[in-house]
Amino acid sequence: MEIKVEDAIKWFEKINEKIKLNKEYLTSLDQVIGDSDHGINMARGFEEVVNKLSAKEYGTVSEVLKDAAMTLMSKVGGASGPLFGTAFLRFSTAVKVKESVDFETFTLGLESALEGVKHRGKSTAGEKTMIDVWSPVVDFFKRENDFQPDELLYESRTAMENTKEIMATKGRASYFKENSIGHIDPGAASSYYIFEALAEVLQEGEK
Amino acid sequence: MEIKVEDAIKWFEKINEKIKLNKEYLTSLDQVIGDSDHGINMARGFEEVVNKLSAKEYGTVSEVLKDAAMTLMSKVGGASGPLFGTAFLRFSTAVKVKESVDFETFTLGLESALEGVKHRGKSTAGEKTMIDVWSPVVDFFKRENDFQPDELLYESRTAMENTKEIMATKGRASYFKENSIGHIDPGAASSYYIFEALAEVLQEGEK
Amino acid sequence: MKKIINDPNNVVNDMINGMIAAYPHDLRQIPNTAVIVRSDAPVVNKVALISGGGSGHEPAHAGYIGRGMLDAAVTGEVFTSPTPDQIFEAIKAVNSGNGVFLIIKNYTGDVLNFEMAAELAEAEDIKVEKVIVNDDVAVEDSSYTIGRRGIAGTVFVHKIAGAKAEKGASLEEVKSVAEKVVKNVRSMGMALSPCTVPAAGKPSFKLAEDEMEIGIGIHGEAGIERKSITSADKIAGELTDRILGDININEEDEVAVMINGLGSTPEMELYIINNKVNEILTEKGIRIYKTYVGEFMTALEMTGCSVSILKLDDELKQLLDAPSEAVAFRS
Amino acid sequence: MKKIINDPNNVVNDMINGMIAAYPHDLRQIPNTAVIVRSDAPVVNKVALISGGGSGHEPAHAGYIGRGMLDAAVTGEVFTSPTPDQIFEAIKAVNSGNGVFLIIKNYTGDVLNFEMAAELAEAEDIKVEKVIVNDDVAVEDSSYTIGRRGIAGTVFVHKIAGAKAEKGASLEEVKSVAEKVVKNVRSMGMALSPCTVPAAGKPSFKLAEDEMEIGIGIHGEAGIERKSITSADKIAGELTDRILGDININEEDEVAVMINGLGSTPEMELYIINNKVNEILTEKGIRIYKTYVGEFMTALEMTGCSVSILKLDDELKQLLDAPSEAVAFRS
Ligand SMILES: Nc1ncnc2c1ncn2[C@@H]1O[C@H](COP(=O)(O)OP(=O)(O)O)[C@@H](O)[C@H]1O
Ligand SMILES: Nc1ncnc2c1ncn2[C@@H]1O[C@H](COP(=O)(O)OP(=O)(O)O)[C@@H](O)[C@H]1O
Ligand SMILES: [Mg+2]
Ligand SMILES: [Mg+2]
Ligand SMILES: [Mg+2]
Ligand SMILES: [Mg+2]
Repeated sequence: MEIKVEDAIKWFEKINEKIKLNKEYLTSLDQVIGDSDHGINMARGFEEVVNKLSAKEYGTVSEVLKDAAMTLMSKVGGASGPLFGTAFLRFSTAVKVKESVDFETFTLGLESALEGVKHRGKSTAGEKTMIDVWSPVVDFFKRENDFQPDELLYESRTAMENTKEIMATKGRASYFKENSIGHIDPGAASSYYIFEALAEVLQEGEK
Repeated sequence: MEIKVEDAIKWFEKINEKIKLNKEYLTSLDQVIGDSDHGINMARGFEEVVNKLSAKEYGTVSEVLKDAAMTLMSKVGGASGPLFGTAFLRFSTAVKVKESVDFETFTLGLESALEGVKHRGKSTAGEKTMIDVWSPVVDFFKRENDFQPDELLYESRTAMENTKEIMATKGRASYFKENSIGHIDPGAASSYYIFEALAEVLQEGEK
Repeated sequence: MKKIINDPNNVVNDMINGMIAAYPHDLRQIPNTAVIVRSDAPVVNKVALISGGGSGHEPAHAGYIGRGMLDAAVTGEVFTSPTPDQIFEAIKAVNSGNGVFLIIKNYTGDVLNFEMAAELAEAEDIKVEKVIVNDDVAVEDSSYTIGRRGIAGTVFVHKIAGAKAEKGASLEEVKSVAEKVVKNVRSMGMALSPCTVPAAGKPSFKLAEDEMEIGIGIHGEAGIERKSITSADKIAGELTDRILGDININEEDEVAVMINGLGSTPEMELYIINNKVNEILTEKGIRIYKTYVGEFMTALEMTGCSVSILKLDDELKQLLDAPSEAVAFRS
Repeated sequence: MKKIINDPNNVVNDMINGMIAAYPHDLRQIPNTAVIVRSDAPVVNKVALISGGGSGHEPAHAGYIGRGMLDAAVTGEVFTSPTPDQIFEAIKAVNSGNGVFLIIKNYTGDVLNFEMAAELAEAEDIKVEKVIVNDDVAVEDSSYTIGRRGIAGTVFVHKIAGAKAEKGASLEEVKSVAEKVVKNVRSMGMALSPCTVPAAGKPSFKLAEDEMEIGIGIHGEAGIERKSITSADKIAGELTDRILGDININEEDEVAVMINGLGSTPEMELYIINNKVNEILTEKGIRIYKTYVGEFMTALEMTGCSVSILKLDDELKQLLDAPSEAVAFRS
């Protein structure tokens, strides 16, 4: 399967639905090891992304990703805004060449997105951040030859749950030190919804 | 029986004990229809009165009453400070003539005290204030020919409890209007302790 | 009771020490009293202004001491009027022979204690005049009861009478402009949650999780109505309407507005209230000359706010604009 | 959640409107942005100062706009850093060609968003410099993590860098004095009770009735220790000792002290804290040049306070004393 413009748009619509549905849950995660705004930030951002995408015609997946990125950058705020913004912007640049995106290019895009987050956040895997979902997901994509929605779901969920075990050293959660252990990272949870949404788009595409 | 200097001092000691014991209760009454300070104010004041009286030798009951009055005036504050201060100051003046005070003179003193409160507070009976204890007590004294501790106790307690039924039109409680009904007036309650203390002094004097 | 205090019976003393420690060049305590004065008191050739009342209303009253406002503040125990002897000490400390002006909020305790102090002063031939501030429209104006309470509008009296005195006005002139302010200022407050007098240890009243009280006093005395919390806009509307229903302010009239936090209300919420108050007044064609938003007359950690509106004329505008070096009110 | 608001998702907007309505002569909003600037921005021949961050810290940051302090404040959603595009709007609005200086508190979100805005500005050839404030000694200073948070000490950076810029200093000079302040200021806070982000509707953390948290951040991020409430003197001692343990301040050194309320703490209690802080410093022979007591950097209605100590030299003293016309900081 290839990701086409409609798929990309559907991806963001699904992310938006999931984030909206889990807005309070995400905020409650941020209540424990942050400042109680992550769900609010993400919901505001992805709502605007969907508004933006629905108001325009797109020729390439890259353009969709770019508009999503710029909207997240200017509507989310906090730490997650520039990080998710950077992720999708790098993604957009990496897949610029083609109208629709095949598995290999998509994998390159994801990898590029991850590098962007790491660079922007001066962070790496194992610090209890969104990277701890993005990084295993990228590894998973690199191991495979084609989209595997079911396994993607499993990998990303596991990765998110594994953030429980990590002690935070980046972002606001780092102030909680040992006390951050035992709690899911909010950004990891929202990243999980991003990949859950992706998995659903892929599943529907397979039918 | 005549009230002697020791009796007057004992009176204030007993008032102090009772007020101290009921400090929280008095404050809680003021919590309902005032500003939560009456017990604190009274306790502070009578504590100082007792300190003052114990540090000096007194020749007349009038002097005792005057020092008590001046101390209340300068230590209680709020509405009750100047009112109780005025009461005992007028009392002091009215009984100036004699070393110790017989029933008749005492009655004149009480009456004078009541007049002082009314004048200072621009108030009268039936407004749900301390006057609603002082006024029936004065009436009671005027009906009798000698000290009657048991009945004094009964009269003053009844008067205090009757303040429940009154709607306040003076002092802070007046802001509560109809809602002040059903609650004992704090200043009436502390006035009751003053007369309860007096009754006990009289009872002990009779033995 | 969660408070950052030492001995609950010593909070006023600790506070005074902390204030003097903070502003040693501006403020001075009269030894062994609860009186704080301008460090350069008595100021020669000037009518001296004294305000005061119970503590717990900070920055009132000591925060308003300074060139252009008060000469002294007398601090009582928490929510308890100071005593006549203390007020008399303040009168003696600031009197330079031009007379002393007392700004009293209309509570039985304050009125009684300040009046008795004035009597003591007069007995020593010190000229004393006073004004009684009663800006709170939540209370019915009745000649039978003590009448309306003095609340945040008192700050305007401090400012304007203070500026008048600073300009060299006589005791009578200061009194007359203070009375003009009192005649032209109205306030009304509301609360979402109570406060706790430290020595009492328990909240002074209770409000349910969804309840507010409209018209409450700054010591937690009863308001007009308890009801479900409504929006900031509705609250602003209710307070403003009640004020405008009580004073004749017409199109083209100029006013000063004060949005006062009672203690725990985030400044953000005060601005949200101001947004609506401003809109209401502007729609009526009333001209807002100046707006003050902040904590001016608090009630410990009560949550809530009050709105005050002062109708201005040229004299009041000029005096409001005059410089003030008070710690809590620089202009 | 008991708040005086309208739509919880619209509090920042309502607040900005209320602020502009309150100070139309001082402040101006850049249309369709969350940027507030000095009404006379851009000021010619002056380095422009921008601060900002999440809302909920009022009077920070817009209250510090005015001659002698900031040129603009960028307001994010509650406790959420503003976005690069908004910050970029502020940069463009205040830039007069002498360069723009960004004052950033050290939180990942603030740093990222301000840095991205700086990149946008540089792409348009606007000279931008920045300082990152990290005064909170409650957080270990580690090169591995984001490091210390910026809290109330930031207000000293606004004041001093602002005064420097007002005197006509270059962008590099402003940056250098701002860095000097950052090097010399330390803070630490504590809380008794949490606050609620309006759109979240629930308190950001819980503390038991007898519990306090030492070292807490201004968004409710974890502190050093939760323990039973102690006396104000002990709290003041703990905060002060921790600060003095982190910076070399010796006998005869001069300092400025800021006792900052986090939102719901009565001013009375702040003065009680100041009383002890003053005593501790004075006992050590440290000279207190100036003390600030009030709400400078709040966390909505959190109950608690922070202590900040700034070590001064002649330049810093002079700049601290320089006039400021900021709405919330007049000197
Ligand atoms: N340096 C970083 N690198 C990668 N991700 C980070 C970094 N700092 C924070 N994050 C992510 O951002 C999330 C918090 O986002 P959010 O709550 O929206 O912002 P803020 O922390 O500014 O309130 C964290 O849960 C974490 O996943
Ligand atoms: N005008 C008045 N005349 C007589 N008694 C009054 C008057 N006003 C108030 N009081 C009495 O004072 C009591 C309140 O005293 P207190 O709580 O110490 O002072 P405050 O009301 O200033 O806080 C009331 O309960 C009432 O009995
Ligand atoms: Mg967050
Ligand atoms: Mg009382
Ligand atoms: Mg009282
Ligand atoms: Mg945030």
